[in-house]
Amino acid sequence: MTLTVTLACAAALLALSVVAVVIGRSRAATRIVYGASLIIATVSLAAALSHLLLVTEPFRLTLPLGVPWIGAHFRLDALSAFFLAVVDLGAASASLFALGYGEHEQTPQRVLPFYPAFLAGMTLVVIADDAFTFLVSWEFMSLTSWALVMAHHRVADNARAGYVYLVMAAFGTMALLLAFGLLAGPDGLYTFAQMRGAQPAATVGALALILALIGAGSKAGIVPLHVWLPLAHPAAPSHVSALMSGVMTKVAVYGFVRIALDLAGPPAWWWSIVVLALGGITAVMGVLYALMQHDLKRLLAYHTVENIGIIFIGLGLALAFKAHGMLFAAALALTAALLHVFNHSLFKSLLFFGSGAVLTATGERDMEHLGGLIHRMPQTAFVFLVGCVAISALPPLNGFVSEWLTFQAILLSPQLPSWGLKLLVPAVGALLALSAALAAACFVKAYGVTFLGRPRTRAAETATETDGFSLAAMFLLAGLCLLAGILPGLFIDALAPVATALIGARMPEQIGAQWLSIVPIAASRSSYDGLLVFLFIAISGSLAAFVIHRLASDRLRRAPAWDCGYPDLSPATQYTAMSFAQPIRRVFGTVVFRAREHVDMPPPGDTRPARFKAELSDPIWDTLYAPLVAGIAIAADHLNRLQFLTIRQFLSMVFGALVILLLVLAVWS
Amino acid sequence: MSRLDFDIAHLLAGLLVLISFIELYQDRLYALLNVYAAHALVLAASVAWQAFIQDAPHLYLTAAIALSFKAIVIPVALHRIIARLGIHREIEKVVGVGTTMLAGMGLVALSMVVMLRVTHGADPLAREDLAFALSVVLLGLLMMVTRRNAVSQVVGFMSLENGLVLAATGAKGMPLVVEISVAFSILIAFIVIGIFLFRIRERFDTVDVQALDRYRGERR
Amino acid sequence: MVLIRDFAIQGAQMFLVLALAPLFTGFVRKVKARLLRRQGPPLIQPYLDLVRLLRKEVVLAQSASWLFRVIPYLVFAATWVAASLVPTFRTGLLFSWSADLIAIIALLGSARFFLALAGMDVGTSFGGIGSSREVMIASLAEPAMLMVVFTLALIAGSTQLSTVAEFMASPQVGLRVSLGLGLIGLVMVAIAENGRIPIDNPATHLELTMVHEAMVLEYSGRHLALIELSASLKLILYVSLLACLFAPWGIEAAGAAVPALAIGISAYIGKLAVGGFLLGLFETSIAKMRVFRVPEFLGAALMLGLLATLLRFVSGSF
Amino acid sequence: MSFDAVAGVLLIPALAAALLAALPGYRTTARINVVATTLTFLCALSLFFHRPPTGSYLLVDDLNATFIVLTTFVGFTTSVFSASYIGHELETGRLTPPFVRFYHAMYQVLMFAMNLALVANNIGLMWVAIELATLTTVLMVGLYRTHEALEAAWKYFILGSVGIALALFGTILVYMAARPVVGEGLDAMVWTVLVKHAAAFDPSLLDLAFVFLLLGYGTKVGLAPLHAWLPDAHAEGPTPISAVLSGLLLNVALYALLRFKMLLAVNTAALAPGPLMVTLGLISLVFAAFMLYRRRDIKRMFAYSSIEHMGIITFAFGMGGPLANFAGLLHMTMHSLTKSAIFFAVGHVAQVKGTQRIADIGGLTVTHPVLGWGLVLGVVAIAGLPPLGIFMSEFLVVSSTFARAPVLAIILVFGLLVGLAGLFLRLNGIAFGEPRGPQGKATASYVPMFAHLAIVFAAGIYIPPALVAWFQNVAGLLG
Repeated sequence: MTLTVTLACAAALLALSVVAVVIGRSRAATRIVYGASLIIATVSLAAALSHLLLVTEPFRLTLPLGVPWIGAHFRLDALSAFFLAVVDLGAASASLFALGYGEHEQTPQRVLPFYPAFLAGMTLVVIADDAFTFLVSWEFMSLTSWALVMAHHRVADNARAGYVYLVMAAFGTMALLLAFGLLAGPDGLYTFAQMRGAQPAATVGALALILALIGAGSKAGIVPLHVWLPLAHPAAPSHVSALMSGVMTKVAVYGFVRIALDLAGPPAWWWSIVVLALGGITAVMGVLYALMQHDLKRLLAYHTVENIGIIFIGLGLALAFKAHGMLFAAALALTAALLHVFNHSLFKSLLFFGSGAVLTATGERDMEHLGGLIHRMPQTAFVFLVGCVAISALPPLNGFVSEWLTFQAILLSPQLPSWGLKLLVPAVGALLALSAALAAACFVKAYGVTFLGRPRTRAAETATETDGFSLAAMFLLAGLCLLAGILPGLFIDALAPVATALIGARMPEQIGAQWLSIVPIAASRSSYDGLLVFLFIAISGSLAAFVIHRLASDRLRRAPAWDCGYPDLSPATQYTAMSFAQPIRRVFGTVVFRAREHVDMPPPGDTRPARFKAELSDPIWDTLYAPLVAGIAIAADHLNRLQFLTIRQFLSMVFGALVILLLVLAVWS
Repeated sequence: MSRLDFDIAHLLAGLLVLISFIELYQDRLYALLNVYAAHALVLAASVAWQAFIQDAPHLYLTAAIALSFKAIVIPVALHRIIARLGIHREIEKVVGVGTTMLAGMGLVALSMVVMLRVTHGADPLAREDLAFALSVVLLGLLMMVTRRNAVSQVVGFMSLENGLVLAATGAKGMPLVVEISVAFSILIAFIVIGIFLFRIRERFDTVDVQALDRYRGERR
Repeated sequence: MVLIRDFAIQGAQMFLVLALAPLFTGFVRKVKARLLRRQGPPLIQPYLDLVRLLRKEVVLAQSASWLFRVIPYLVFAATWVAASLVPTFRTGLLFSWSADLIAIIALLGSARFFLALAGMDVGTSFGGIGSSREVMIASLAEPAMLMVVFTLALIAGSTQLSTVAEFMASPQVGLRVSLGLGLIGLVMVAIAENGRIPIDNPATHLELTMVHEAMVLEYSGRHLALIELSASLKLILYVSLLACLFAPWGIEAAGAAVPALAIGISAYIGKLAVGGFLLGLFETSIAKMRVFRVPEFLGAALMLGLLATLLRFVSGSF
Repeated sequence: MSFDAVAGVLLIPALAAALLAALPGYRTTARINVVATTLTFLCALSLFFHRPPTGSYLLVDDLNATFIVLTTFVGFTTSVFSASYIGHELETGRLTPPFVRFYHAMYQVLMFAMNLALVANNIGLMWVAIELATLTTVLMVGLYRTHEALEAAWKYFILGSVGIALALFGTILVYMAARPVVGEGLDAMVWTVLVKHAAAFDPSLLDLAFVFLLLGYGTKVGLAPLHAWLPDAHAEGPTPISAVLSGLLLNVALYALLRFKMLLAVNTAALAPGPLMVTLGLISLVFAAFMLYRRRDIKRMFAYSSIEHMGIITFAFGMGGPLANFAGLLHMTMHSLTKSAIFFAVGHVAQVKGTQRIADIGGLTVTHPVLGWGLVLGVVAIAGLPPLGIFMSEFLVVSSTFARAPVLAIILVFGLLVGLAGLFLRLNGIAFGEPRGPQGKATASYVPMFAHLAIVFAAGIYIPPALVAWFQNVAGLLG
């Protein structure tokens, strides 16, 4: 029973967090907690994989917990198993990383107790099978991650981040609660099985879908509900940031998939319009935000927003195809989305680990204070580069495969009958292409400014390579990125049961295709072979190197940089993150962020330095959240006057209430 | 019961309402106190009459309390307080007498309407009596919210409570009436003592609840 | 037997583009020079340059990292692979299915990604300028390219380059609005991607508006040779892409006999000549534009591509 | 062994009150206080196992048994807390021995009054008991004799008296309604008799009665706009009293309301009390939620949160139906436990920091980890976050309401979110960030606080079936 194993693992994690409370301050605590979490996560991962690959029937289990007359239902089906695998893989690698990284933690007693609980929360969400259990686990996950965000609460920004995060999380949970309330109906059929059986009316299903989009989307970081994400994810310790960005957002995606494709009944075609539009906007906005950042972890967090957008584009397509009964296309789109879920969890964790390594080595998150780290931390630099290539969707790594599949799904959509989609999908495709290109730009910036060039500060100059555990975790993930890039067929086939369960169709068997290439629909239509491309590049590259070194020269001389004859030794003359983004800021930022540049050029003869300042404004916050906050403040101020009345005025309130009620009575009949 | 009994009870109840209006009309504290004494007096009479027609002897006790305590002790005590605290003698109103009167009319009308919806099965005395009692209660409240001085507010509260007693005694055979009236007398005593002992002398030179409320929870 | 033959043809194709690339660059230069009434360098000048550079020792900046030395080979490999997957004189290449059009664009993307990193590596201001402008241009050029690809894919019902080319060669593709839009868009993208006038000027140095040349400023010797070579590979790639998509005449379908092979090759050479001439003509007849006009230029390309795709989505008849 | 349980519940506090009024000395009296409450609690527990017969004055059924056990339990834990709290107050000299004696006596009187109100079968007796409880708390609130305390007490007193008056009028009206059917005399005030014949009562009289009762007892419940006394009374009184007020007295008043609601529910011709309660509940919820934002006094802030939760509970009972009633009962229980736990924590915090001003309290989790995290846990619970008990009740209320009346559910959710944001806005400063204020050691008894929180935590995950059956039965009674 894989499900029992999973539950046991969750229980073990909870117990572990209790233990952590006790031993939190002791020296060995870090090793114990993270080591134990690593073991448990690995076991759970094994269980999940075995279920995904071997078991066909879902396992069910009911415990006498939660709402008394319902009990706590758990269920492990293909979808849960897949996401469970994602969660556990992330958890395992994060624990491995933290074995080294956690040693640098200043206040371990604020991290250790919540870390295993956080893992347990995510595990329970994906196996929950009734509304109450789901929501409890969901909010428990938010709560523990909130505590982890507040671990370094003395930094004022972190406190604010935690606050925004918690409020948004509660908002999302309420939205989901309403969605479930809708699906459960007045007589409270709270188990998912009952909801599936209920076959809700189209309008009910649609409303539930919207609410689910709000609820799950706010946790996943759908624009415009993403505002908490770039605040909270960087604030947490890096291995937690990795989990939040790489895994927790995926759990949110799971929540959406579960409701939209499983519980909400047969979809109507126009549901997908909302999802697609939001997905496209999210993708582009996310990467544009990311490009404007110079805080490494915040850049990564914003980039998560972009990838969530890509995933939701895939899901939207799946909904659209399913609504029109194009099951194979739906299976393709869903598989693309899920594959991207997996890929993103890999390289986003990897990148956050890298940023964590940089953080411990230099104490800096701000790219403007880094640079040249490739000399000081070669291995970290290498794996980080792998992560950058993967997330930029460049072959032959894994990021490209899932985006390629998404493109293939988009190319199938002209056959959709409904006009709304006919017009929307190409635009979404353009947005997707745009975001892909911008992502590459973004990571050229991130990598170039952080690791390349010359060190900009003493801290960057004196950085040292990070510890073995961290490197092991990062190399593990980098290896998986490559594997998933050159042998995507394996992973696509592994996803087949999920598609079959949710859509009723699956992508064609990939493992049989010649040369291990992937063929989504038909070989004549489109195919891609990561392995061959990888081999070609490797061979031709090394061939060129070999030939040149043999037949031509292999001499090499070190000299100062030429730089058109004006070499300047000061590292300040390098391009910074801000200046690197300047062209793109001019092209897109002026529209999206109302970016303004102020140049203060001293007149000739004046010796004061010239100053350049670029101002950005966050459109989402300004248009949506600022008014809301202001409104609440105003309301609070006005109502607050009621605290300062005289007794007589309070009495008149009572009196007024009495008279009103009597009037109601008088006019009742 | 005979027609006469009913009429007399009715008359007394009506009289109470009338006196409540007169209270609303006052703008001198002493005068207000006298009027209130009259109010209590009429209440005592009405209670006694009820005791007589319901031949419920224990109600005489209530009547006695009303007579002695409310009609005599309290007004005298308040007279003394006003004298001792040197409260200046006119009543500070929130809204003018005219408006208050109109509001009072409205309230009486309201209570009538509400009461007349009661099915005629309930005996008429109960209904009319209740209607009057309700109006007295509402007028008392009205007085509390439209007058600024603590004293006049206390008077308002006491006439409200008279209305309650009227209702209670009007309810035929209601148990615990005496206890309730006693309890209320104690309550009122507390309030009066509170007015007196509230270290108000030490802090403020007027028994103005507003001044008392300068501290309202959180200073701004 | 067939397999070996296909292998041979695939190999021939690979080395053909590799061999023709510098020649084509030289040809374009020659055309431009002639149009300017100059004698111009001999056609084989690029080969001579390459040999010279390969012989020279590499002068490496002190702050350069190992990545800086690896990148030229990566860039060359990626570009070469991409180029070798574009049908030149014959469709249905052996490995054409290993990467479709989208993958080819992504391969060029990887090459650019690494080149931009190289620009950042030494930590000079020029490299920075080059990289940041390059990625800005790419961030618009790539989507435009993908839109054009969408159009073609929707017309041919495939993103498989050989299939598309065969379909284009087949009579059933008539004159289509979307096709025209796609052609214009693709040409604009090609100009931008190869850093030709009016986007960039491959012939100049030390000009603050330059992009590509600024990125590779710190390269020397064999590294520079590889960069140059991959640049010309990229150019020929785009020309042959345009050729096989929009002028598929004479391109030989899979499994034809040897004479057809000859026809195919000569046709291909011819197309290259025409393409090179047109490019030179265009470059001489237009002035370079300011960097921040480039987004508008590419934005237009993107819009064309999107329009074409939309038309295809709305109905198959466009 | 038939009637002694109820007798115990009533007599033990009464006797203890007399005793404590007589005895000097803090230690002994504090101990006696604890012992008395313990015994009372045990008696209350025995009510689960056998019921005394219903008299014309006293009554024990499932409904009030639940309340009695809850009341006596919180009374017990609070007495434990108050022992350490009052000790500290004596040391700092905020209280003098005579006042402590008075305090302990009053504490027991309050217990007595609340238990009486709960077991009363006679609506008149119930009224008297609640009045007694009110007056006692008035005196307790004024205990510190500071200007502010006296003000709060005075405000409480005046508003409370008016409430009492209104409630009495309502009671009289009920009698009037009952008399024609039941006949004159005591029976017409005995609740069990009333509920039996309520169907035959004059509906319009009942309506009128309910309006007055709603406003009268609603004042005690602290429903907006009748709430004015509540925040100040909580803020200025001794913290144990704040805990008892929030945890118990509000419940007792609500219990009275429920009794009369059941009365009206029987009579089909009368207006449904539901809508009125729902309206008042929502008003209180939203109003209190917004009031949280501008609070500067930590105890007053949690007082407003009590108003908020009373609003939710009233709303739930107003909605009616098995689910909502169950949720209401659960929420009431959980809120009593949580809120008193929070006040325990806040009491110690205020003593350690020597102030109740939020601005002067900061970084508790750094300086006083146990206290700080306890407070955080309490706020998490009160904000309705899982896995603590209040989440379950909120889950049931919201989800069941949304299916029946979406608009109401939206308002409810809105209020909940605004309230949550307000609470955590303050908590951020109190529990986290740079430490502020004095950082001396806390001489605190954490047992009551964590006992409550443990129960709440457990209830959020697992409720014993017996209790569930019990609650469901009561929910059925409430209709």
